[in-house]
Amino acid sequence: MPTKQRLDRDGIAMRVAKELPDGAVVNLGIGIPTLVSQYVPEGREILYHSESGVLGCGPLADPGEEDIDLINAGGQFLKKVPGMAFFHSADAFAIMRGGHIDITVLGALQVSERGDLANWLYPERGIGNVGGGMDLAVGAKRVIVAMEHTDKQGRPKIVRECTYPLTARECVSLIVTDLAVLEVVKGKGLLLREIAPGWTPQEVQALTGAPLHIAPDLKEIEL
Amino acid sequence: MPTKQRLDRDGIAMRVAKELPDGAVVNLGIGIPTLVSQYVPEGREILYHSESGVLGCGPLADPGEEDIDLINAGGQFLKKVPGMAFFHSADAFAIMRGGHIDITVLGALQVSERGDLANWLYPERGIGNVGGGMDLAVGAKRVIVAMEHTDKQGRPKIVRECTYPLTARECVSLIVTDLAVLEVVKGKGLLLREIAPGWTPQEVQALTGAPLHIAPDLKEIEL
Amino acid sequence: MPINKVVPSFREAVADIPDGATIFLDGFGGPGGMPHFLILALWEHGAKNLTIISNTAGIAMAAGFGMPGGKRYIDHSILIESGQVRKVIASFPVTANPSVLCAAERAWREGKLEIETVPQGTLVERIRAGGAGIPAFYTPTGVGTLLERGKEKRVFNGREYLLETALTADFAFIRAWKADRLGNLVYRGTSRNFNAVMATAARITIAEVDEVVEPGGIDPDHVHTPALYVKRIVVRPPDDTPILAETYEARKRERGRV
Amino acid sequence: MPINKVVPSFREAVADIPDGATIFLDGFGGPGGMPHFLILALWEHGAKNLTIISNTAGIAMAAGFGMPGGKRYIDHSILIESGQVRKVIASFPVTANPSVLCAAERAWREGKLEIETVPQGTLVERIRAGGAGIPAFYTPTGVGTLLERGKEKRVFNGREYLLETALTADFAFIRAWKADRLGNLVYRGTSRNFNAVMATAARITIAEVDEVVEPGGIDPDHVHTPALYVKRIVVRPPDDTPILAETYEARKRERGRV
Repeated sequence: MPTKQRLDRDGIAMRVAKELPDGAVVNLGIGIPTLVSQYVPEGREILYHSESGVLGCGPLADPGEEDIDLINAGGQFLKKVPGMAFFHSADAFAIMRGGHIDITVLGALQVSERGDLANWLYPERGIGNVGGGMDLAVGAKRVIVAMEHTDKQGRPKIVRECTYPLTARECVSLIVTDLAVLEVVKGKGLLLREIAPGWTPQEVQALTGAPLHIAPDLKEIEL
Repeated sequence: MPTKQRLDRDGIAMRVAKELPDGAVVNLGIGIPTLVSQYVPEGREILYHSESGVLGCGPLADPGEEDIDLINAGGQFLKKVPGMAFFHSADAFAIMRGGHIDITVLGALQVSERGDLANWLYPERGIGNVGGGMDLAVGAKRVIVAMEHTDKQGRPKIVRECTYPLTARECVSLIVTDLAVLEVVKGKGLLLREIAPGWTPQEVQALTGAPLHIAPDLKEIEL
Repeated sequence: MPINKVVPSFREAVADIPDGATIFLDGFGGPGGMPHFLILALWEHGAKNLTIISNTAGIAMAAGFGMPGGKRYIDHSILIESGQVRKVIASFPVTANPSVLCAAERAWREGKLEIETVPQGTLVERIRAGGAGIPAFYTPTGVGTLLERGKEKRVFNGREYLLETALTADFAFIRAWKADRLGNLVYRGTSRNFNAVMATAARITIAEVDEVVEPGGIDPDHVHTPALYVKRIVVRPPDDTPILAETYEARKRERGRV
Repeated sequence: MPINKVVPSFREAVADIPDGATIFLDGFGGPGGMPHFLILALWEHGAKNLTIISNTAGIAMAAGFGMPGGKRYIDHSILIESGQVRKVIASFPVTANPSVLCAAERAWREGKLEIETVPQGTLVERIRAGGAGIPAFYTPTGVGTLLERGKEKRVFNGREYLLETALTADFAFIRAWKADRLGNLVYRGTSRNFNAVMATAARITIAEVDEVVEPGGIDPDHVHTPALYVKRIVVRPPDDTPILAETYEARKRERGRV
């Protein structure tokens, strides 16, 4: 039996990268999602969209090459690559809300078993950055959450009902964590499809705040 | 006493041209309104907008120079002039509906004493081109109507109530005809401000389907 | 695999259009923004019971709108003449001159075509809304006119507005100037008009272009339609004979199609 | 008279801004789209009781968002610090890190500043609506969240939407790359973002630009903001010392302003 391990942030990003099909239009959120693009296999061409008003984002700019007029939604500097297109924010969000993003990958504070997403407000702070997350969550054809399975205190981030304020209801279709890959099945709940090396479904269930259905073809996560 | 005369189409356009102040944003409708721009005094710079998606229209193209990608709303070919800007139709109409046109000059089938405008549908045809007239009529800061005072049968086009289907209600502020210049005064009706050479207010009233108030400083139309 | 949206022929570009489809089609009026070759391919394809959403119902062929001396191009009139169209939603359904009948007015008089007349600004804003995920919006245009019939009226800040709903389509036929293989488009001059908006609101947007350039051949600050909106690109041949009105008349006779 | 919208100084460009004004101000976050010199001029002008509508409430100065190594520029934080601002409507009111407080969060905690948080897409669409004569529209964004409070909900085609109303402002502070004397503007890259939308929805739009070119110096197919939206243009000096955070700190001490 292999040693029990949790995926690291790059491991989560690698697993998510396999979900991006050739030619897809993709928006990557801040945090772990940002790491995803570097793990997309060579030769697969993806059109990355950013709320900063750009389609066709390439890799990050090299140090010394930063251009203040070429940033992503996280404020990182982008390299200028052939085939990009710039647009203003009303157009950037028309793309999102209008259903033109095939896949968005977002971080989360909590996800419920129905696919409710909470990722913008710590109630104790009393104020938060709603940003473009709500538009992405309601607009993208497929919402994938990439996050740690539990929070810093070890509490489950996958729950029956979110206690953090919602970003959108019933929007998440896949959750990729450091322990598991879970599908949100409409009207049924969470389906455990893949599991980190060395873990048992019971162990993952113990760290999950909602009941898991086990896929008949449950597999180990491959990166 | 001068000979009684009606202004011709160019005369009407000349009189309207005096209403366009330096620097104004102006949209000229099809017909007599199109003639207006050529009578704006040299040195007065106007920004002409057209629903075809252009700001800064200059004169018409010379024969042999026509470019199918450079037309005005009437399908006439425009000369390419410095300082133009092209935009798509949603932006062209956002400009109109959003109140960014200072003055529009439109033709009319009828205008009522309250400034109701009818200019798009002959009921006997049963179908008509609504085009951009409704957007202009509700959106422009000032709507000037340029038309003949009477129709081909000699019937008044200025009336108490329009019998033709409306383009917009209470939108016209000035009417320039071949006989008179009339202001639509909110809550009061029509004020006869200028009159064609040789005509008396009574004669103009006889050709008008709504009561006229005579301006204390009534003048002869000067071109 | 490198993205390459270029399709080899107009025939292939329209091959999957089913009977009953709704199609956006530019043509502000004149030939500049008109996807002539796609229209011709659809005529040859023969799909029926179509709904066409366009600024005009096809008036250039009848009235010569925006056409320089001599040449006459086809427009969507040919789809109406051939009986492929059930309904047109347009702002300029007829010619300016009541004695010059376009195909749409003729078919409408004969009860063979439904026509919905929409103010131009409302038409294009409804299409923009369709592409932007806005199901409905309020507009001052049309209040107090025949066209307010059946529409919800509501007052904001003391002024009346009408509720208008979004328009989407199964296909958009777009006419652009340049494309790259990813689908980024640029238009020329006033031919951008409805094209750039319709491209955003159809399930499948097909662009008829003069030229395909390499990615990077269009400055990213100058792109009018970002690549994600475009599914197929077809290049117009340099020879415009197939889309001349005379060629169409000859072909029509040849095939016995009216 | 030839149209010439170029104003000689930032001071003159903002001189007529009254207390209580509402101001659009870009700055997607970083310095690229930020009208620094207009902000500084407004700080010196001193108008009070302002409402600022912006993507952020001024986070770049505190958090360094989108700033290349070393340099720190001012942002609208300086107007909040000086007590000139009553209310901010923003999508990113605070920094990502709860332990890094921007001026807005500090003022909000002290009860000196009202903050309205709006989803980014809704914020920019409300501004677009303001410029486009659309008083209100429906959007799916925010349904089922805290931000639906007090908003009308309505079902279209089986899905719930919120009614959102248009936003306009008295002034828009725009940061563009090039202008011509008529007011046509082009932006560079991602710095177009809110700027090009805000320019359409203010009574008086003031553009801070790098360069003014002759009419014709901008290709009409490349114009991002058509001239009619712009009332005043001011050229940024080549030296950015005045807008560096350190310069501001020094001036603030000098003048005894907090």
